[in-house]
Amino acid sequence: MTLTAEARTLAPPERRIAEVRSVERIGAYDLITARDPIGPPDPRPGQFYMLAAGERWGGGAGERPYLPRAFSYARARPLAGGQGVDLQFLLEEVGPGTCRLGELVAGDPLALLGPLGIGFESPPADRRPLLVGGGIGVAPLLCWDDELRAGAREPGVLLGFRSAGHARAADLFAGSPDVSTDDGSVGRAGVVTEPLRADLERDPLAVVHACGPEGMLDAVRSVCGELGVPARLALEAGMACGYGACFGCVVPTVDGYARVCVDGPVFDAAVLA
Amino acid sequence: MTLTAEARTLAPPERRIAEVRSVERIGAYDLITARDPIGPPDPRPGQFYMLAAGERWGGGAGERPYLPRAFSYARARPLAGGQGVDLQFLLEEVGPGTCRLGELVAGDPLALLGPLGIGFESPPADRRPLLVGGGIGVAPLLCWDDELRAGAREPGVLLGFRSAGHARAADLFAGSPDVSTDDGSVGRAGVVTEPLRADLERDPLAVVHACGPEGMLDAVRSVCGELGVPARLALEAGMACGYGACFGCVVPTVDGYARVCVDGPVFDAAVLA
Amino acid sequence: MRPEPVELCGVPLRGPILNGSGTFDAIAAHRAFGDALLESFPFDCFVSKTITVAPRDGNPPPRLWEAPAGMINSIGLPNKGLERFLELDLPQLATLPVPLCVSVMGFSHDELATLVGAVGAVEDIGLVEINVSCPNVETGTIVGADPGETEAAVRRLRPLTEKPLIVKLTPSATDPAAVAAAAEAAGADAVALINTLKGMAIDPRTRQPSLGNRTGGLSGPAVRAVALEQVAAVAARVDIPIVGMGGIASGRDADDFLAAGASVVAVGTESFRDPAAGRRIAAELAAIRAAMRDASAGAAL
Amino acid sequence: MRPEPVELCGVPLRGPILNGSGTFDAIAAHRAFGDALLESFPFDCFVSKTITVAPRDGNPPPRLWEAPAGMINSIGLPNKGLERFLELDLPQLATLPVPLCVSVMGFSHDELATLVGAVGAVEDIGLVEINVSCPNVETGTIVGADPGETEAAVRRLRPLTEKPLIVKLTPSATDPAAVAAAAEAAGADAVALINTLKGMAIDPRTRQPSLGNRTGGLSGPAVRAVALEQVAAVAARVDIPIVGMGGIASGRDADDFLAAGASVVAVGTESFRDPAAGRRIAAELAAIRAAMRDASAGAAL
Ligand SMILES: Cc1cc2nc3c(=O)[nH]c(=O)nc-3n(C[C@H](O)[C@H](O)[C@H](O)COP(=O)(O)OP(=O)(O)OC[C@H]3O[C@@H](n4cnc5c(N)ncnc54)[C@H](O)[C@@H]3O)c2cc1C
Ligand SMILES: Cc1cc2nc3c(=O)[nH]c(=O)nc-3n(C[C@H](O)[C@H](O)[C@H](O)COP(=O)(O)OP(=O)(O)OC[C@H]3O[C@@H](n4cnc5c(N)ncnc54)[C@H](O)[C@@H]3O)c2cc1C
Ligand SMILES: Cc1cc2nc3c(=O)[nH]c(=O)nc-3n(C[C@H](O)[C@H](O)[C@H](O)COP(=O)(O)O)c2cc1C
Ligand SMILES: Cc1cc2nc3c(=O)[nH]c(=O)nc-3n(C[C@H](O)[C@H](O)[C@H](O)COP(=O)(O)O)c2cc1C
Ligand code: FES
Ligand code: FES
Repeated sequence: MTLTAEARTLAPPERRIAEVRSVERIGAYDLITARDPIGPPDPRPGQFYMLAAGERWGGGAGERPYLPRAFSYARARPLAGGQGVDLQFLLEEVGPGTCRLGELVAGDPLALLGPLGIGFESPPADRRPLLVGGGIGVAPLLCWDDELRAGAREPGVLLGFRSAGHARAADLFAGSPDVSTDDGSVGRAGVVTEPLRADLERDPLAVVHACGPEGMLDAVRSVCGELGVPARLALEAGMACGYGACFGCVVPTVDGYARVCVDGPVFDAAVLA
Repeated sequence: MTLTAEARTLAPPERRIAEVRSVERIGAYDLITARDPIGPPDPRPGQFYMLAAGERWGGGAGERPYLPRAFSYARARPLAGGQGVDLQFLLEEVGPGTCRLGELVAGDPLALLGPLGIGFESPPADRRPLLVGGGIGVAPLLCWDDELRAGAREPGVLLGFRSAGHARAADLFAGSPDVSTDDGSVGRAGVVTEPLRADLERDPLAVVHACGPEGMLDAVRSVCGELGVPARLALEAGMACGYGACFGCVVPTVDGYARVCVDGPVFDAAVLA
Repeated sequence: MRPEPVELCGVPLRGPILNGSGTFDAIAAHRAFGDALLESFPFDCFVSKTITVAPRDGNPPPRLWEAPAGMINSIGLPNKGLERFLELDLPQLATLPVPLCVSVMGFSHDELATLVGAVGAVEDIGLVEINVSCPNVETGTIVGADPGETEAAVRRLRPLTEKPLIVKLTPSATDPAAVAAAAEAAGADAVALINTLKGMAIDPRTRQPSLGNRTGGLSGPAVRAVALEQVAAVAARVDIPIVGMGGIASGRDADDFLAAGASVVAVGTESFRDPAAGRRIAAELAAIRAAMRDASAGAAL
Repeated sequence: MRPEPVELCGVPLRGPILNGSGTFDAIAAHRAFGDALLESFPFDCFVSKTITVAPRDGNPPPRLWEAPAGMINSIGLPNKGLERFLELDLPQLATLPVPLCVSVMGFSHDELATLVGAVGAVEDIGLVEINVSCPNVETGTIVGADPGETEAAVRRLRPLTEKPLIVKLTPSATDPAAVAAAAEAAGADAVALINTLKGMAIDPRTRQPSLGNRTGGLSGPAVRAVALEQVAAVAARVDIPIVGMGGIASGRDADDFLAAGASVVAVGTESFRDPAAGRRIAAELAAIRAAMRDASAGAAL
């Protein structure tokens, strides 16, 4: 497994067709498993793929979808023989693209491009890794948690969800993550940044890796900033291409706009404006 | 069964959803059977319906289809209770619309509007009905043949096809139609207008009802014109709406352009320019 | 669920959904659907297809070509001509359950004057739409593309009728808002936009233009973004009401046009897919409006 | 299957497929795909995104909104500015396996002169594209919308470089063919069209424009019919080669543009869906051409 300074595994330079192996309902989410025959076996946690149904991508609500959609891979299982990989994606159905993907069944073709972007850097030796996920943002933390455990760096995992149905995604983690729900139906009642603050106040010698809705990431940033804890945030932005071609997916940073798809999606909180 | 001067059964003024009961492969064609819950039980042979897949109509080749597609009904079986009907359509897959419809399976929703247009008038008592069909053009002749037989006016039926695969559609007819194929693989070798001429020369006291490709209909017209036999032709034209709204589906007639969808699709050969 | 009644240039409408001129033939639809059409008429105001002084056959077929999320047409304004429209069609259109707007196009100021004078005098007609924009007819494009020409044309017509005058703009103007402002200055009571975008398709089998008239007009969801931009630009320049159209296929789309500055909306190509589209869109729009009211009521607490 | 080599304004290309300016960043793509990108480079000529004299941040996000069969963008020409482009980007672009065309835009005739003078002097640059879809800060109007302004701009630039000048037209001109003719008269070696159509979208959650810049440009298959019509109209008016683009997503589409009068074609939005789209389209086009040759050979027998 390569651990370059830039945590990026290169993608083949074309969209290819993977085969859907299964689509499982996990509470409020869909877990899609697809076999990518020629893709690299070792995407980096935090990297993402651009996905589209291999057939009938379009003709949904409002004559959409048209563009592919970006999804962090949740887990990757290399195929025997060193080439190809079974990829897992955790989806929340929020519009025509995710709804079409949620319709897929085993055997259907899935068009994909990736892995794309820069994933999570391995944490410095002197800081314990802490993973903070909100809602569908837990997806990239699954493989990151697996990898850190495999490297004997078992991280703390704090997850927040809207409700019990969404919290079902916590069961996918290897350990027993700390779960909060807005409605208190599972785990503690409240937002995930409360246990985060408590945890960091107990021991600030940590590095936070967070992914989730904008509001949550802002809260994580301010807590970490306040306590002087470095934070790596996996961001989202509307994307057309996923590989730097359209300049559409920008976020403001200390030195101007950066493209989430090629300069991220994982950013050091310190560089974000 | 109403036999108004204008052979037209009125359509409900909106697109509705029928349920696909089965899709059968008949040689080179697809036979779709769909349950129309609220449509009139008695469409007139020669009338047509505008069809679209109830879901994912679009996203095919060239980001099409978008508009619904016109199809003659091949057979109609009224449901017990006087309302609703099982409709059959015979399809040839030639582009994104027909290919999408060919993908449908039992249980899928089928959006339809109809019955539309003017069908075949019953033949005058003093002339024997003769049905002439070419390729997919046999579709409207199926129900017309059934109805004439039921009314003890058993028609002569002459059918022409490209090949044996297409000629399988002849098996759908009640009697034993006279079949020609271009390649001679089934029935006589040659075009259907040869047996037509022979038949009419034997006994010109007939009325021809024809549907098929443009070239065939032109040939039928000239044979009938030459022998002074009246001919009713079921025409095709590119359509957007099927109910007279767009003025797109015109054919030239002796008094200017007529709309195939509301003034036809069945026209007396004598009025066509 | 029905939307609230509205007023368009003083004419009360039971709701905000019109048809786009030339996209619904109520007389032909009555032949296909019978009186059921009138019992659930899909529009709140009926706009006739564009009428000219002399009868027109329209363009040679093929007149239609499907495009991604839309279609191209080169119909060419076939119509009976003013006289036979008034004699044969008007009596039937007058029986519709909604107000009637008649669309006219002239190939000269005199022709336009004749048309507006004639339809302007008919009691059963509620509004008059002046089509300065049909991309299939040379002069239509020219007049509507130029603010000066549009202003001159409308000034000449304004005194000829008491009825509200709606000017249907052409999207091929470099600055549609300037043309709209000119129409307003000349006394137009409303503007309608957009008309179809000039387009062409190639028939792969011949490598020649698919349409009999070579070029045609693009319509449907494909043009919606262009239409919304022009409606917003016009709304920023004029105070008269705007009839917004261009690819509207849902209540969501209709509300987008109202948010962009339209007072009412028109449905065209979507009616080809479903003759009841206008009614469905009205219901969806009413539901969206109700949800908005509840939300703001909630916020107010 | 590869298409035959072609020449564009005297520059030999291995095939007829360019990228649309601003729709492919070869440097970013190399970061994502590595050298595999260069081994199977999707285009036969690489067009840079539009460069301006001063650096530009571009527009505030959101910059993208999906539309039926297309998308709207308000990117806003972010770029390093002339100096840093020449210093940092050009050396990398010069290593691409295909000729390089640099697109420039100025906010005054002087800025344009500076840009064309500078890039026109660089050996590694094969062609220069002038993007005239920009407001002239002196006159306020869109240069490319007016034949006179376009002619004046190109006349001023023509003597400044030996390299072929391609004028990228704006579709918001009422008569794009007149603008193309003006560019030809002023010495342009080719014209490229279409650029994106002005468009807008509304965010249903806010009922405000979705894009940070309020309006943007529509691209993708939705605009193809409009592009084909403009290409055919321009081809009827000028003798210089045409770079045709607008919604090309297949070899079939590319051949439609060639049939309409384009000499070569460019792929934009489709590359967002697949970075290898240019290569796939080239292969499909080659297959169509081969089939045509066989057909006509058969006919000749
Ligand atoms: C790097 C990255 C990783 C991601 N990982 C995941 C993941 O692992 N799992 C997951 O479920 N999601 C993930 N997402 C989010 C996912 O890409 C979006 O949920 C998806 O694109 C939504 O598409 P849609 O068609 O279903 O919904 P859309 O209709 O596209 O709506 C989604 C949002 O887009 C906006 N929107 C609405 N209409 C339009 C329009 N016409 N054009 C553009 N935007 C519109 C609205 O803000 C809406 O809330 C990720 C995104 C990024 C950038
Ligand atoms: C009254 C009537 C009854 C009919 N009955 C039957 C029937 O019973 N069974 C049956 O199989 N068919 C029937 N048809 C024909 C059927 O409607 C067409 O085959 C169907 O519309 C083809 O759609 P498509 O998308 O599959 O093919 P298209 O891609 O639409 O191609 C079909 C033809 O349309 C043209 N075409 C190609 N591209 C386009 C484009 N972009 N836009 C517009 N046209 C294009 C070409 O001429 C092509 O040959 C009937 C037609 C009419 C008018
Ligand atoms: C087949 C067809 C015919 C049309 N005829 C006319 C017409 O006669 N007069 C007119 O002003 N607009 C005409 N239009 C334009 C429409 O009224 C409308 O402005 C345009 O189609 C955009 O709306 P839509 O996308 O909802 O169809 C026609 C449009 C179509 C598709
Ligand atoms: C995201 C995006 C950015 C673009 N940037 C530029 C640009 O910088 N300069 C330019 O001349 N055209 C630009 N264009 C226009 C394209 O080059 C092309 O003319 C247009 O998109 C139509 O082609 P398409 O439909 O294949 O995308 C841009 C288009 C898009 C979608
Ligand atoms: S998504 Fe296109 S540049 Fe990031
Ligand atoms: S299909 Fe629209 S008028 Fe006949």
